[in-house]
Amino acid sequence: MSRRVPPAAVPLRLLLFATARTAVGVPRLDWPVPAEGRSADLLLADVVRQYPALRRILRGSRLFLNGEPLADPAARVGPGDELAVHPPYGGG
Amino acid sequence: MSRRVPPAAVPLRLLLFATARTAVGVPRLDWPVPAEGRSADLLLADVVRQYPALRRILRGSRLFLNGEPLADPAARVGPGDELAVHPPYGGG
Amino acid sequence: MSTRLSARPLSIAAAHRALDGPGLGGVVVFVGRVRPDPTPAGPVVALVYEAHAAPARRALAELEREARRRFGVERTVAWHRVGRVAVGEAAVVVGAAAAHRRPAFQAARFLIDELKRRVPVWKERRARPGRRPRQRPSPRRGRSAG
Amino acid sequence: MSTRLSARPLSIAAAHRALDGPGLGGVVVFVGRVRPDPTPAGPVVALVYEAHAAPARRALAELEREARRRFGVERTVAWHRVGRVAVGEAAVVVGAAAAHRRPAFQAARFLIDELKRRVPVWKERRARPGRRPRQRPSPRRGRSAG
Repeated sequence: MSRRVPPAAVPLRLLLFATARTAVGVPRLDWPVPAEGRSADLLLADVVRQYPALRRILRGSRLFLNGEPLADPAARVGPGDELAVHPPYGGG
Repeated sequence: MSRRVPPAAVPLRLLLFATARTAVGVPRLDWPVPAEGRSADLLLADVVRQYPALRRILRGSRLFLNGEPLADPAARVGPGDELAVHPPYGGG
Repeated sequence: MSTRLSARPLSIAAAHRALDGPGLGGVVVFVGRVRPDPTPAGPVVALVYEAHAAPARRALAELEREARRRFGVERTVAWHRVGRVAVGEAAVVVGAAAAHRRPAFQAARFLIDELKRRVPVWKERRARPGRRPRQRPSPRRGRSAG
Repeated sequence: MSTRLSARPLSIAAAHRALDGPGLGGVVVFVGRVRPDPTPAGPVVALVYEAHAAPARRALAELEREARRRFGVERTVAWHRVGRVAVGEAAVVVGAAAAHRRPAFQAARFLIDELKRRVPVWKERRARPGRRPRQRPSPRRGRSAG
């Protein structure tokens, strides 16, 4: 498991769409994150440990941080951030 | 000039569209035609003698006989027929 | 299947209704409007369309049959105005509906391209409202609409 | 330029109005309607669309800018429904207007193709009215509309 740090009072908000929502069961999760932040991929690894069905979904998904595409999955995310999981789009 | 035959009581109707109409000045002409008929190209040659401006138009036009495309310009046309001159189309 | 050669305004809403039907998930409509193109006598204010009516209707119907056969679309529209059509008004409306979008796009494009090639319709430009100063037949490659 | 992500029905007439303008001789509108595709629980009666709203709006606006830049069209429409959309209703309306038809066709085709690839919208199928028997997320290549 990861090193233990006290979570910040303000969590990170995880937005889960379509198959990601189905895998987790809810459309959003408030996820604890240390005040100094954590890399997005490590944070999602924590989420996957709790929701294993999400692992396969994440492989085909794009990530958005605060509404913008997150090119680097190792980027640091922190309290108050909104991290969205976008499975393949299905509009139209 | 062509050989003289008495025209039938019923003429051929010539329909003139777009530039063909402009060249002749009217949208239709009732043209005398022998009772036994006459080939379309010879008949149109008669028309061109009277309306020389039509010559150039005819070169770029299609002919329709009684509403159907006339593939063979030497086909025989006769009294009561409707021969239409279709310059290049300009719909849309 | 809906062909029309009409002296009255073409209803775009009616075209969409004619293309509606169960399972028709993809609908494409093309509208060709009269443009105020410049002429020596001022901008075009209207086009006057004339048609050789019976062959024009047959050509429209044949285009629709061919579009259905080639692209598998289920419903089509091929409508053309005749008479005076003011700037901004629709001179032509074509469209196609199918389960999916690709054949609908292909068929709509086919219908307007081939309509211009094959349907005996001609236009004259009018540069001033209500008047007919002199004959201005449509040039060979005239395209003041669509 | 007109983007819309709307829980209310999309008006096709409004799309055509948004594409109207002086000199715009060629207008192409694509409508994607919900199809009653078969499912194990019976035919689809509705699709429920969800969107990640802010990025979806931005993606629609970016598509329009790109369509204008690439094809030189003057007006565009890129509208998508969210929420429950019944069979037969329009889930998506895109369109483009230009002086001539070719760029209008190209831009409309580009808008719907790229909308499907780039805009964060997802659908779930509903096979029975009003009920939500179990989660049926949109499959990777699901295309019950358009």
